[in-house]
Amino acid sequence: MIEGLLTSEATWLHFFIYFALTLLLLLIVLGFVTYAILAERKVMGFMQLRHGPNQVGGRWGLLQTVADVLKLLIKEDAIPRAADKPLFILAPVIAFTPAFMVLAIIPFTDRFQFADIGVGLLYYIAVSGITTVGIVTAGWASNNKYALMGAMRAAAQMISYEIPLVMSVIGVILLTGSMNLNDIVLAQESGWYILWQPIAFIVFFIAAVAELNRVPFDLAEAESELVAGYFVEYTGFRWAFFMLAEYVYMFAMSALITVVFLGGWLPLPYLGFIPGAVWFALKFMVVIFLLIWFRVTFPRIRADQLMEFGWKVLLPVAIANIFLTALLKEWINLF
Amino acid sequence: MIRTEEMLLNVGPQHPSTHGVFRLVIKIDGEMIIDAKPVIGYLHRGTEKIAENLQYTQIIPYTDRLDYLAAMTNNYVLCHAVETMMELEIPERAEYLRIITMELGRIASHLVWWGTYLLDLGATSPFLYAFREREMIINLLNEISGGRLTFNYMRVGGVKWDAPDGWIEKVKAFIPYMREQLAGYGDLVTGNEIFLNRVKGIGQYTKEEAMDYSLSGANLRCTGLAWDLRKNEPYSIYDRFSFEICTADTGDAWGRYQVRIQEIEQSLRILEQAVEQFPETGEVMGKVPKVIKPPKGETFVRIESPRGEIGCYIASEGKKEPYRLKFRRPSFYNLQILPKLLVGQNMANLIAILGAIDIVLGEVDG
Amino acid sequence: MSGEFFIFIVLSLIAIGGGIMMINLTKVVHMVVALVFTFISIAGIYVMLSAEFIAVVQILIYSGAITIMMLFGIMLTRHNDQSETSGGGLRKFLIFLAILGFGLVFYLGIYQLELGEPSTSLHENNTEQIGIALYSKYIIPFELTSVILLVALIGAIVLAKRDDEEGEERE
Amino acid sequence: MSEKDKEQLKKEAAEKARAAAQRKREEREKKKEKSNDSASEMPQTTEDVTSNQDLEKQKAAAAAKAKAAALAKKKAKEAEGTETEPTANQDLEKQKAIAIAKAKAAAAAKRKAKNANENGDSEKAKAIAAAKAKAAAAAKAKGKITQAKETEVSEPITPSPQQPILDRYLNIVKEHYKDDILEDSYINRMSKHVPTIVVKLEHYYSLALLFKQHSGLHFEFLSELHGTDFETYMEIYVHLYSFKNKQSVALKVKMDRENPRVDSIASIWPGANWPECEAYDLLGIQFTNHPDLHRIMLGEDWVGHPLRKDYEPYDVEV
Repeated sequence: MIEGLLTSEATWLHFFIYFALTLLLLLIVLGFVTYAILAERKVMGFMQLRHGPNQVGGRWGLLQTVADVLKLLIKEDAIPRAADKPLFILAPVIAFTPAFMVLAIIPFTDRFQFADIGVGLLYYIAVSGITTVGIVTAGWASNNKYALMGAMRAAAQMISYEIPLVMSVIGVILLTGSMNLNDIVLAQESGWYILWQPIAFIVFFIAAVAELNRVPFDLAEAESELVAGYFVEYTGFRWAFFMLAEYVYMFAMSALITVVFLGGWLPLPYLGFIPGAVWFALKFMVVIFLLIWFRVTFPRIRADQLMEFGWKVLLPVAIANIFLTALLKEWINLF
Repeated sequence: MIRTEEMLLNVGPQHPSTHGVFRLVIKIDGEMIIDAKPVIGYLHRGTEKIAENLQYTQIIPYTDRLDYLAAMTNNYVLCHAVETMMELEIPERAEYLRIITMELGRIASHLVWWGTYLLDLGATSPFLYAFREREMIINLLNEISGGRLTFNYMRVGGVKWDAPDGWIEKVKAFIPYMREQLAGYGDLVTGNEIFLNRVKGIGQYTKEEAMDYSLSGANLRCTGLAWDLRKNEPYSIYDRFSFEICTADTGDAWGRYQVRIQEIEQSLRILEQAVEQFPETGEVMGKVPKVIKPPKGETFVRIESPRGEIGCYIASEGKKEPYRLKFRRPSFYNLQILPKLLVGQNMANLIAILGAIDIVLGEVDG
Repeated sequence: MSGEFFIFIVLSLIAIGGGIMMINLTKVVHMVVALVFTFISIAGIYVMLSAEFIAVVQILIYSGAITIMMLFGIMLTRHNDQSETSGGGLRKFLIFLAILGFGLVFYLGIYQLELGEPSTSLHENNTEQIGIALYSKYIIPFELTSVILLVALIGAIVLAKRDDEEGEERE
Repeated sequence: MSEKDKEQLKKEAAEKARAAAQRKREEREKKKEKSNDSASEMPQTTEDVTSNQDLEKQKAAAAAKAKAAALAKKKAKEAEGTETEPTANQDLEKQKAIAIAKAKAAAAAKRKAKNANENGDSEKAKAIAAAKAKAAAAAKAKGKITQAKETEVSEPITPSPQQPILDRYLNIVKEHYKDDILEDSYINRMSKHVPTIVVKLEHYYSLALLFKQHSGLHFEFLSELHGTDFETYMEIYVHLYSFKNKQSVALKVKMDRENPRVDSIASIWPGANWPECEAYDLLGIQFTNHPDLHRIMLGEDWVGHPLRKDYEPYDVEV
């Protein structure tokens, strides 16, 4: 698809086709985010002996998030006087845009994908890194010490955890021989990579949680320490941008884990009659549930322990996994 | 060479983890704390000054508001001080009711601490679990006293109300339930590696330092000193129950955590024996003059509150009102060691250390 | 006008604009953010040249890691936030002349450069091709580079460590 | 508001309060004199006051008068109280030797009388009449003490179980100090029989140090420290405990009310740091050599010390 865009004439037709497709994805993602937030609150409520939202939109609180977003939209847009105004306004945009950019490369089914680029996996990791620039900028622009500390933590965390994240998928890339996500899914027909690469999966999952800034790695916004971290001064829709970005990333990361380790849209054996989209959704929801479960159960890790864990545990383990995978591959090639 | 910038950070008085209006001015280098200065007094209500113009019974509601998480103990310390001065006889049944309510209060207080401490460390669920159990205790205390937080239950010479029918049975039923939940808490938190890493070796001090800084309660016992006024200087009828003084020998946040969790268990033991021995009938109010006028003189009594050693000093002129009333508030004394513990720690440890001390601002500020 | 050309214009404008802003802004943090835009649009241009791998690495390393390192450093250290404007009229004029000359030379140089036929199969498995090239034809430079990087890494650690110890001794 | 303005305002407020207090004190003294002289002079005084001040002043004057009267009464009572205190002392002495006890009692009485006289002297500057009244009260008290002695003889109080412990403390103190540094020592039966020692102001710090370091005393735990305004004097009450010997002691020190100043013991027990700040804040007791004496509860800009018995809120409206 990206080839088509690059070489085609810039006609209005093309423009509208792409615009319509993008809008569709945006709506899907927003729909997901709406119900992901609701689901998180419901699951958390279930685990914490509460009901969760149950007023707006019937017994299930189905319209709760919609109401919340509407409330955020009409809230006063407050910018602190001492803030660095241009950066303060720019930061949520920088944080928010890449969250949608990464969605372009994820193959939801064998047909529903926007850009099938050769370095899909790397693209995701690279582009998601830009969000950190937005977070750091937000922390700086707020002119608030808590925000600054949150931003510093986010930056340190991102730098430390991107490396094990990349290192852990190298095993997968070795086995597939490609960084293209479609190829990775198709290579799992003989068995999901969670079985072939269990170590990589664990490392990737932990690093992914850290990249998502979720419990137990939610240091950047640690509310009991830094009040709200980097977005402490943000209100209304600017704040909603950060939150939305967070949940879009949760969507994207879960989708990526599904694609890379859980076989994407591939069905379980003998259950091929169920459409790929359903399979994808099922696996995807398992990952989301796992993330929510983490959030409910764990206390927060400390900043220095986080660094230590990233560099001294995850990275060596990931590198060892590369070594093992290389051996495995050679061993397979022997037969 | 690169030198990092020091900055001054105000933690509180409005901050999610200072448990009220406590303010801490810290100087930080990156996230490392170089200097810390606690600022208190935001909740100072002048209880001691107000008390000088009130009769003794009227002061009791004010004690509820000192340590509002364990109001029964505060009620008791005032009554106990007056009773010591007047050498009053307390009816058996009243003594048992006092013990039962106080121990229930102790469990409730430790539960709140447990929940909020885990919340400070970033785990949200334990808070809600703890409050489920606390709610049951609060309901029990509500049934007997009519209050959920500020009970105003004890009186000089006894207690205000007798236990309603079936109340003792409810307490009896609560004990095994709480034991079961306590085991669940252990599964959820005590074995969690992240949690252990957050508390082990954090805010450590020696036994000598603890004594020097006048620490009491779990803060003192975590250094291995078996010191519990319920056992060492028995008041009321605590000498009738068999229970152990919980100690830990690490002197860190982990030790304090263990001590408090074990204390819940010991309180349950006391409760178990108390409801077993509870007299069938009897008065709940002793023979007390209509107007309480302790003789001229002064007294200082101290008892074990969930937070440590709570004391009450009364200087009486033989009048209806105390000439001078002073509470030895354990949180106020326990908080003194904080600046010493914080230097060289980072922001995340600040919260872990402050939370482990277990302060109630109503008590710190008086 | 093809879509390719249109996007090229947009990307180049962002890249040039980011560069100019980086020079002219007064606050250091603003400069770094402007630089991020330049980096990203250059990555976009790489994509247009079918160098996806380079593009992604550009984003990953430059706009991700390096800018964040810079921001980190700026935030943590004592620094003079405002840069000073300097120079008189003559100086400005001379700089302008130099820029003009530089532009002219490059225009002439590039305009007359013959690059030969553009390769048609650039975007097919270009990551694999890079890998094959690195590990066969350029293996020795590649290994040398990694050794240099390792030396730099260790050197940085040693420097930082010594500074630490000195600080402790002073205290 | 700038820091300077605030400072200025604070100073002004303090000045005002001080002036008010000064005025009040003067009035009170005047009142006392006059009310003691004769009641008929009263109207004249009120005229005096009303001539230069408004109605509120009158009220204040009335209050001051009442307070002065209360003070006088209190002092008289105090004299009585201090006179009766030695009974416990004598009780223990009796067990050793009645003769010595008698002699001692006589000496004590003499000392007390002298004290009273001294007090009277200082009062003289304020009002001679008060001194006279006090002397009379003291005399009366002396009468009472003999009475008390008689009753004691008839029904002796059982000695406190803590008595040997107090004796041991006293012996250790006697070993370390040549002169008598204690003002008083007794068992406080009302406070769970805690041995109570009242030390002279100048020996407070050194005795505290002895209490902490001596192996026979070894009070390593400061349980409580607070001050009290007894209107004629200020008192610091320190409750100490020894985990080693499982004993407690109450250490007290009295000081001048007009200029309460005492050594800080925060260097001996760091736990005394904040309680001393609290006593400074609420009672205005100055602790010399305190590491960081500040108004811990009310803040530095608060005027007055609330736990003093003559405290008047600076801003009456609030």
